[in-house]
Amino acid sequence: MLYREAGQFKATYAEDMAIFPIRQDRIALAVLLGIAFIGVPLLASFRIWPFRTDYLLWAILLPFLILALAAVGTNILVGYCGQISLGSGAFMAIGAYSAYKLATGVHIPLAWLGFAIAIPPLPVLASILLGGLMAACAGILFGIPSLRIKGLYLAVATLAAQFFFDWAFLRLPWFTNYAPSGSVNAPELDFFGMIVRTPVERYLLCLLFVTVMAVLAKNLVRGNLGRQWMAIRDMDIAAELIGIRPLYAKLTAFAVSSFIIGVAGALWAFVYLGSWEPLAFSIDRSLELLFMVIIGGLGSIMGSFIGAAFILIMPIMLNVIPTELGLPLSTQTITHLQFIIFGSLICYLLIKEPHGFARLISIGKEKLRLWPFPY
Amino acid sequence: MIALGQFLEVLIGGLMSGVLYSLVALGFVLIFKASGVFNYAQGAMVLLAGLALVRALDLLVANGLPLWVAVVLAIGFAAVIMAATAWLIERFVIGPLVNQDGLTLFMSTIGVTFVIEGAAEMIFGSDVYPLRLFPTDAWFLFEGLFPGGILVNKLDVWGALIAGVLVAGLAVFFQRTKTGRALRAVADDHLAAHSVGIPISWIWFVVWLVAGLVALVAATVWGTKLGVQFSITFLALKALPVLIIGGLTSIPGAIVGGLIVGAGEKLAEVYLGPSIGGGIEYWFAYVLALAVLMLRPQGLFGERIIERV
Amino acid sequence: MAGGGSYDTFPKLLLRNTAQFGTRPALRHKDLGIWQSWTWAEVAEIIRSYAAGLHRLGLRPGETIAVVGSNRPKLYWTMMAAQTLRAIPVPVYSDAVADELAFVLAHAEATLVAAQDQEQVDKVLSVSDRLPQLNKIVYDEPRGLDGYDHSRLIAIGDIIEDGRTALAAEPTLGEQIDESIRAGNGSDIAVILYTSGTTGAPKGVMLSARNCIDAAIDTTRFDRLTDKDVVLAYLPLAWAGDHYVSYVQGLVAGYCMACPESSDTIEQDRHEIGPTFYLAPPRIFEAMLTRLMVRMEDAAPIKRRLFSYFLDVAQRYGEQVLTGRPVPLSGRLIYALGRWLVYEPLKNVLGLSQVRVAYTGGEAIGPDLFAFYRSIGLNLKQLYGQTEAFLYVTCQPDGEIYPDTVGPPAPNVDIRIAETGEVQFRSPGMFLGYFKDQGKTADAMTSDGYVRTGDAGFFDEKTRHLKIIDRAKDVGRLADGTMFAPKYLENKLKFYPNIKEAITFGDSREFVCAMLNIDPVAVANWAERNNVAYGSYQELAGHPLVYDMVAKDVAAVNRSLAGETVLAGAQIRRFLILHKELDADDGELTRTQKVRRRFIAERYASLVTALYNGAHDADISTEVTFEDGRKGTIAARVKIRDMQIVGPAKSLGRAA
Amino acid sequence: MRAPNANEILLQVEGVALAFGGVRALRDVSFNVRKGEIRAIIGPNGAGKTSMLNVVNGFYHPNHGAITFKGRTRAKMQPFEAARGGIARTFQNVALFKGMSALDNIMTGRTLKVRRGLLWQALRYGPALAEEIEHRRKVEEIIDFLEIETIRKVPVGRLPYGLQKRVELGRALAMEPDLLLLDEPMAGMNVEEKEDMSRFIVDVNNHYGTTITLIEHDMAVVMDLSDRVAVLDHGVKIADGTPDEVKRSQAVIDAYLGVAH
Amino acid sequence: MASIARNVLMLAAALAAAALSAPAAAQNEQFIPILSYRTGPYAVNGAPYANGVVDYYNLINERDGGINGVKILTEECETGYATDKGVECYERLKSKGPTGAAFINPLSTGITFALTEKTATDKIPIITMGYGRADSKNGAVFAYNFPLLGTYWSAADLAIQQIAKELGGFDKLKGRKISLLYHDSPYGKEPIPMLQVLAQKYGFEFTPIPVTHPGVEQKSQWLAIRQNRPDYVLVWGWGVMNSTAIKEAAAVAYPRDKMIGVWWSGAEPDVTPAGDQATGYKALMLQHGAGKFPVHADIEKYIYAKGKGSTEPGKIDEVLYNRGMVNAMLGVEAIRKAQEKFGKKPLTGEQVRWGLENLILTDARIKELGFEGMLKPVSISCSDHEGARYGRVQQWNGKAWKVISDWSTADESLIEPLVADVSAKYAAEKKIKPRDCAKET
Repeated sequence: MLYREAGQFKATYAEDMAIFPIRQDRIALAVLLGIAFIGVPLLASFRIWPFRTDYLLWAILLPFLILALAAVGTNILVGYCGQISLGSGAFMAIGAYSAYKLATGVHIPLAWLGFAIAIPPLPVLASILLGGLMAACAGILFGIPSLRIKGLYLAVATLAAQFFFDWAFLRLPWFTNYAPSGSVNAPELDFFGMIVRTPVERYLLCLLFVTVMAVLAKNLVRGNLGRQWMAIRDMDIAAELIGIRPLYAKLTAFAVSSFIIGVAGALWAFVYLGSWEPLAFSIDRSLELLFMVIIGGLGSIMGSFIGAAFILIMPIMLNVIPTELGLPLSTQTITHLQFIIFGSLICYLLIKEPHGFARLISIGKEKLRLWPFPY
Repeated sequence: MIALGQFLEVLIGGLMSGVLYSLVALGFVLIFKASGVFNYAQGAMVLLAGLALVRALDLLVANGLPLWVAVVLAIGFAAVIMAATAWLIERFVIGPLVNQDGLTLFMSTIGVTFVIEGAAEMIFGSDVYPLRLFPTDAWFLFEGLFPGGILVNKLDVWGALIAGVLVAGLAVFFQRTKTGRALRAVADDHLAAHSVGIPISWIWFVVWLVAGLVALVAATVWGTKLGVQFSITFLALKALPVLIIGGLTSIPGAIVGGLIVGAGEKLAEVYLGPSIGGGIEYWFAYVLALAVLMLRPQGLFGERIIERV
Repeated sequence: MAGGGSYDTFPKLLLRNTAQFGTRPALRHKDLGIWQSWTWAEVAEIIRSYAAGLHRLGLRPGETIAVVGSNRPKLYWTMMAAQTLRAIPVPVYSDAVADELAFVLAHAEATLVAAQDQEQVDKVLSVSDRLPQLNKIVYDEPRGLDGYDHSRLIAIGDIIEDGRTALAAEPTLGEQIDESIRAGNGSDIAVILYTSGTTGAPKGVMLSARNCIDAAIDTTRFDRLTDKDVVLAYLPLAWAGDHYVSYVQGLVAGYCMACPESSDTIEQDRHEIGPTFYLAPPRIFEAMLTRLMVRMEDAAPIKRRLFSYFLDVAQRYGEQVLTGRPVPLSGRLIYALGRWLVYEPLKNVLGLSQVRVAYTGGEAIGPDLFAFYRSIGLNLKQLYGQTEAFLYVTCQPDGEIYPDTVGPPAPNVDIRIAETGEVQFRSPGMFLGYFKDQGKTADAMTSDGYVRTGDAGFFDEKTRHLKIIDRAKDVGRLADGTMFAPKYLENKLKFYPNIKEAITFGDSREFVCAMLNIDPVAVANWAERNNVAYGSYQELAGHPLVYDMVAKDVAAVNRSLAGETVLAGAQIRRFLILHKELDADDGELTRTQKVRRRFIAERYASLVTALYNGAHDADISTEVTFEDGRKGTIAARVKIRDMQIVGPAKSLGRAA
Repeated sequence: MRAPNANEILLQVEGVALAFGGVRALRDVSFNVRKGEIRAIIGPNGAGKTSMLNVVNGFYHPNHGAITFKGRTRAKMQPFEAARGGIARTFQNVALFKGMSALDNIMTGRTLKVRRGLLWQALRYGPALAEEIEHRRKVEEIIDFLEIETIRKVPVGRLPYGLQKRVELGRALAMEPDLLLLDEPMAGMNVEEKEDMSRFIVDVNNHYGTTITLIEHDMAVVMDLSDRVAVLDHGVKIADGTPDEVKRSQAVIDAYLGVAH
Repeated sequence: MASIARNVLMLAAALAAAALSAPAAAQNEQFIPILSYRTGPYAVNGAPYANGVVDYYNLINERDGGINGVKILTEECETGYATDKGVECYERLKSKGPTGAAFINPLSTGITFALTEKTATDKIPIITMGYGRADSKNGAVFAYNFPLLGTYWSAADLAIQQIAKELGGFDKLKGRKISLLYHDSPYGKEPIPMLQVLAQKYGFEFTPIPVTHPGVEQKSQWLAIRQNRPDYVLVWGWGVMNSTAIKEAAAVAYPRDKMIGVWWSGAEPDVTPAGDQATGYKALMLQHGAGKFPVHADIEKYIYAKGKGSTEPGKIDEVLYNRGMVNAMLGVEAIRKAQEKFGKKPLTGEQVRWGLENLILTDARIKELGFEGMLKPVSISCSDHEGARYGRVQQWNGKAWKVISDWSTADESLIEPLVADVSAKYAAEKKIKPRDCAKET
């Protein structure tokens, strides 16, 4: 109904391979980016309706952006490359703690070699990205078992990474600069002289990170590497026979996915929480990311965003609505109700469309393009 | 020199606690073996069974029934609850998702976990309810030989016994009985089983019911150990490595896996832990599982995965 | 808007376009997944090299070069290059059978043939023994031609390359080409189009450059066509319609011609390119409507109810909105909603949403079909034309559109009605005569230089528009004198989706009978939905339930005829459904799918007699040619169904 | 360009034996394939034909015997090394990537030819985009060659069997192989589809000059297409030569008509 | 179709009415958010505490008609003891009501760390009675943090004093082995620095033993304890960890009377699951213990008699219920104090902060409020946001808690240097300029 594709022909391959070949989709994207980059900051700075309090920014938009980024990273590994991983929480933690160490100066006393490596505190941006890199290295390390182990067995193998790093950041005080209580504070967010402090600035920072990395991820996934991942996912024997090296494909998937998750972890700690402890990156975080990817739609970057929105906002909605309506329910029953409704929604969605929201939307879009015809 | 007594005690303590984990792991294996579904909700089912049992027990005892009658009735009541849950799950979740891939089914069981946790606590209350079904004090063996004797907790022994009986029962059930064979057929290829005339939905109902009963048994033991409360759901995480080492598809594997994990964990914690910061028990089981998987990608007793072109 | 004046030949027009619209796209072709495009400047350079190459191959002015194949850029360039050398391109139908091809090539004495691909090359080689004067065959797609002997077979790409190097090497060749362009004048024969007349062998219509260009200038100005427009070239190359709209008007107006990827991706390519000017014979509009209705049958009930509701709205207000006549506010709002919900998406899916002007011609169009397209906002107009008039004789202007007329005379066209009721015209685009066939030319012309169309018609008093009734020779009289116009009846029958083709008999008979062809797509879909089992087309055609359904349609036609004083008497008394589809390969239809009435009358004589002797069924066995050319026979027993006559059968139709 | 030059041997299989536990799939099989030739391997079901291809392709490692391909002898070869060496393959029961469209499936065939690294592909700008377009163009030629333009953007899972076979052939061609192994390309096809597939195989051999090794049951096709035929039965080569020689050999007739061994 | 339309209209009307009614009535009300957890692994301890807080606020509204006429408006938000849910609840409730939240009581050290920086910028005081950042006692650096009545460092000192008393003098501590079984999170790790200082000072061997969240599995820790044979085991647990610790101690037959829990590991839900095995277990008291006091009479009269109680009448004398009431009372008194200066109207967080910093409760005032016997006088000042650091010890005799020690106070001389050092480091890191307490009124 909304699509008027007649006359939109493709004169070059670049046009044909564009992310959004149809003009109506490009217009929708432009509107969305306009709202995100200009609309929200304007509304927030003038305290207009939805942003009267910065609750919407702090408690919904900021975590949504960061978790969406992490979901994109998870989707690359689970959705595109077919390697189920329950270790995303740990990779976020590695991103956060290595960024923290890099931002506050690293000092490795190699006593038996007689000297110590000392890296001065790096600027925040560098430490976030290097944090991501460290997560990528850990990803590669824990990606090696994926060459022999497949399916749900691999999921439990990645759990080893999750619990190991949970334990490491809890027990080895070196990571937390020997802070007495084990909880660490984020360094000052100084980006080339600009200090990011207010919720709107934090929101824009995250939005920038998410947009850039989502585009890079989308390019990777459309390109040759993305096809290799999907080949490994669909039928790895056939992939091997046409010249794809399973080692290279799987480990790049682990590396890229962990890098994105690592950066998301650093942002989660520095920008959203401010001060955190390992419990913030526990097994529940890994499971949450896996839910987002499956509900959102495996193998779809857009799906990751929708999944993140659903898993993050649904519980809050289920909490806020009863209190807003003033229903006489105790918080206890509300929370229980929230569990029940959330669980049954997940089951209902999976039955309705096992491939998640992304598939639902693409079917809807197809119907609109063919409107009023059924096929 | 490490005191032999201490070593034996830690070993026995480890083996016993490992067996208790395998009680939970059995539920996982059962459902995976019969329907290829990795049931994350097993932990929540243990909680549900425990809550149903303990609240019924308290109610009955409060009304003055003799203990033994109350226990039997409570167990009956809990079993009925588990049967109803099994029916609901099969009817509304597993049934409609019949030929979806493993990951979607795994995800749906996570949805079920949320529902069970919410419903259980809403109906039966979210407090701590002590459960006293087994003696919880300990024996001290060979006090003569070793200083302070080797401590063996009675509850663990009871747990081990029950686990043994359960495994034997299930093994017989799977091998000998008609429904057992049908279960194995459905596990291999439910389409073929369907074509042979095996009523798929009834079979899956039976599977989830048996898994529910196993959860009830686990609840009796773990309820006594910890008191029936929300934290029981964390057992699922502890049972995963047991499952993996034993292999997702083998019943005896669950027990062997439990023993290895239990002993390994405790010995590592007591001897290796203090030197590198303690609390390594948390991840040691998983690293152990990872090592086993590297040797044999489908667990010690799991079926080999063969791929043909 | 490009004027005529000194540009009196196509090569000169090409030079003008290069000057005026050098960078605008002249031609697009969907190939290798994307639309390759060439600007006017690039086309001019290619034509220049191609002409040089052809010249070196020995193509001399006045010689003819045949062009066989579907709408491919290289074939259009062949025509332009030939005209540059003042040679005469002769396009031939690509689906012509070998014998037809042989006749045309021999008749046109073609020295060169441009074939599209291996299939066409094989066809030409198979008849090359009957073509003494043919010396070279050039081809576009090299696929599969590796193994052939390349003495007489050259790739067009190589010729262009050879021409380009030659032009670079010898400046004199360049001057020869320019000289030949300058030498060209309006009176040269620009193209010979072989009509596939319904009777007898095809005739070569000679059209002069000046006639073509003057006619095209009038029509481009008439419809305000500019270089911004786009046309999809999908109709057969040899048909006057395609040559006029895609090639000649393209050169005159300077707009872009788009060639589809292959013949079976036309609908998808039209959807992609979104043409602004569109010409199609009624048969294509009919097929489009049938498929559209069949697809909607399978849509969800809500969508179906919505669709039919808004179609009714369109029927009420569509026409007035399109022609700007006053419409009540509520009607305008509902129509606007309909446009957003149904009409625009409908046109969008059909690829017609950017069409500014659409024409239908070549055959009479059912009034309901015509009304339908206009009601959804497609500016569809009727035109009446012939190859001999290089298409336009009459065309409806934007303001005055009536379903049953073909419009006033086109600009600078003088039309008169002979006493026999036959329409005669003189127009700028009229043909010079039939190639090598003075006799036929004389027959087709009147003594005072008018062309005889062979169609009967009259001018409507109110609208001053020409109304075509039927082929002059087919308009007959029933035994009791009432007028019997077979075409008119057949169009009414064909409008119903289930009836694909109809032939009516009644000339000098007591009553009218009809032989019908069911539409396989629509009826098969109906059968599937009502789970009617059938093995083959023949079984479906003979099925009693199908007969009942078709009978309902025939009854409806009879009711509408009863309302028309002139033709009330000619209602259909008895009809039968043919056991096989009428097919051009069996000679029953012309290449543009027009019914060859006399041929069918002879072939199915036994059925016609059965219709008139009151029999209830008749046996028939006919010879059929299969796809790969093998011949076979089909025998069947065909049932006949009687109908009642409706209303005050007081027939007035004495005289015209 | 069609006549295979007799001397140059592209692939030499020397005394290959392969056994799975007790089952001896191949027993001491030797044959060669000349450059530019259409070489057929035929034999009743279970004769070891597919296993032979798997050995050449590096999917199975033979117990003993060696394979020389383009002059290099390798006992143990990884599948992706074979692919990099220029061996492409289609499968008996179609092994396409169900999650991708036909175009993407064929594009994966180009994976060995892609030069740009991970970072460049992420940027997808300038040289990286140019390379992607160049690969897309090559794939479009193959799509045009196999006449599957209309199903370019359709997920392969939805395609009919015949078209899936064609997409798989397209993927193999996208690797621009020197040796193309076809495992029963015409299994389960109707007459018209078989004609198309034969035409494609001949055109591939003529147009691209690719050497083809063909496994096929349809005798008419084998005899019509191939230059030389090797016949396997129960893991043993019982005949080798031109189609006519093989047709006449008694051993082959026995194997097919089932004379008791 | 008509019926569905009618229902939709009715629902919309109800929704609009509810949305409109809420803010209007709240004009003259002081909004106090309640962050609590009644589900999840820590519900067993969280729920009774929250009931105490809710009942006390109702009491103020029912008995006194609010604080000097300003009624208290509350809204509860479920955090489940998770840091990110805690932050989300804080953000949602911090600006509700006419003047926003009076103060925040997160009841979780993890959430306290996350909110410390935010509350400073939003100018809303964060009360962490008996928990939170031990160094936040120094009001100069932590203007908005108020660890009233005791921090973990005070608790550690009180525990060691109790052990010394049982052993007969500080000198007896030398050479003894004291282990700390702690919940592996900021809450559990907070006392370690203090215990290390004490271990150095008194020469006893101190071994910390971590238990990972949620603390269901402690067999290996207790097997190590059985080998190590420490003289005393301090228990710093929360939620299921406490009851499991006692059960595992019984399993390895470690004497329960040699176990001393911090005031968060000494409530009924921690001991009841172990039944009679818990007899002899001791725990510190944050000044008050279990049992009924005069204020309970008002609770029963004004609340439970009218059926407005949030739990069963039998449970209002539990330790955590009482602590909830004490926390609520301190908050209310701080607001009353602030009203003296800023007027009897809903006050902003900043004004309540002043009230908190100048809160002084004499014995007479405590008696007046009905809390005598539960609390000793409290006086908060700019430099000392703890106000008092008294403590007692109670022992579980199988059925109830018995107070077994008299009042003792933590030794400031040891705590002060540590507070100064750690708070200075925080100020440097966060670039906060410590306030000069002397100058301020």
